[in-house]
Amino acid sequence: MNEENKSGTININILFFAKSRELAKTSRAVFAVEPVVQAGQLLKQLVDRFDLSAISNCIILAHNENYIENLDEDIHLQQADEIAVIPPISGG
Amino acid sequence: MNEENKSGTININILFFAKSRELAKTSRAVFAVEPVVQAGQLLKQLVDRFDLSAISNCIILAHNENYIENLDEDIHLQQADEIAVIPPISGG
Amino acid sequence: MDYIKLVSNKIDIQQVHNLIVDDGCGACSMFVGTTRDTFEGKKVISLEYEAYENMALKEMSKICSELRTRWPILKHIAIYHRLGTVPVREESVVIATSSPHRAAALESVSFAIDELKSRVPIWKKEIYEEDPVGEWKENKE
Amino acid sequence: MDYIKLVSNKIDIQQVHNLIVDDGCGACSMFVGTTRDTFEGKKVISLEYEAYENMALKEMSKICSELRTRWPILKHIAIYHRLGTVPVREESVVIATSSPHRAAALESVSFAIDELKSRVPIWKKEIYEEDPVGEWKENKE
Repeated sequence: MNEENKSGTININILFFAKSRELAKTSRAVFAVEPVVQAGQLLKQLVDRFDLSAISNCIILAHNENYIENLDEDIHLQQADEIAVIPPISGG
Repeated sequence: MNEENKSGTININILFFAKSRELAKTSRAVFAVEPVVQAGQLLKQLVDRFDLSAISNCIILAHNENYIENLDEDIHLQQADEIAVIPPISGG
Repeated sequence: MDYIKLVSNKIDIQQVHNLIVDDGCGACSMFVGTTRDTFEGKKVISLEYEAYENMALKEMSKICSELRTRWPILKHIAIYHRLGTVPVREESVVIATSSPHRAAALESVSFAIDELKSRVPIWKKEIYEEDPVGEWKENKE
Repeated sequence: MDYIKLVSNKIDIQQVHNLIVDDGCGACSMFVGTTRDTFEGKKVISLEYEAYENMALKEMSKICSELRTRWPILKHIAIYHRLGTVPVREESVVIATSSPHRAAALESVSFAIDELKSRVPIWKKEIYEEDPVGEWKENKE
């Protein structure tokens, strides 16, 4: 788990909820990514890889349980970090 | 109960609550009054008769379970009508 | 439905909630007034409530009508007030409303407790540890 | 005290009230969200809730901090959210606060349910009588 893979990418954990879980057909996946990546780029990669295009415009991401407010910002990732795919919420 | 007394007055029921009940030393009394009387006049008579001067400035009256909004108005009373002496309320 | 009641025993919160919850409603709001243990540094033991009962019920009913005029979406309304001795920590008043959407439920409960305090003929006397004769209170808000 | 919880069974309203009632408080306010039986003419059988649990608890805790900043007078706060299947008429969320005076209790509960709906990662799917696959909802307010 602690070793980087050959291409310089690291493995992070992706969590899927609600509609995104249904589209991805899993609630959890390991995903290889560059350690520094623009949030919007990461979202795009996840949409492509996990068939999320139906909801791509309304997804937001959370990094280690904190919302990523701005898709333009760079995220600094560590091995085993947690990225959650958050479709529109509807608690209450 | 239905007969008017000699002087042309009628008998109404006065109810006392909270501080006014303690000052009047009763929760209920029969009181003889003119059938048409200004609310402010009636209040003054009640204050004098039932030792309510300590709270006379903050009492309001209710006539048959409805607040008398204006002490200048005339009240038209019937035998056995109910006048309540209402000190400042504090429900809730 | 409007549920209006003056009671002499402890009010069961769950029971009042059960009165107003409704299949067609997504929101229930509730205000509970309880007896505080202090007033201006004096230790309060209990409150004694008395009411002009018939008129209090009439005024509580008028508050319900007023709520229904302002928030026609409301489904059920409950206004319970306890009389007699209410020890510290126990409920003196419970107001609850239900509505399909939450704004009406929240706003109406807030409005109703203001109205109740300003127009329903109920009185409370605070009984203090050092002064068992107590003092009649006056709603100021 | 802040009482924050994700639960999988029916929420006991009286029990939540008992958590927040306090000797020094005269006011408790409570909001209860329940499952409605209809949505746009379709008959709803139940709601299915799921949460990003750790993050949801974190966000609920942030809401408590926010409430205490805005209303420092608040004594206790309880935010309970149910997960899994919630049948029509049963509670999905209960928010309750206590305060010496009523304004803070009433306003803070109203604020807290708005915040919860806009930032806590919880999702609900409506299961319809004619469509047991159901539909993921989205908070709009």
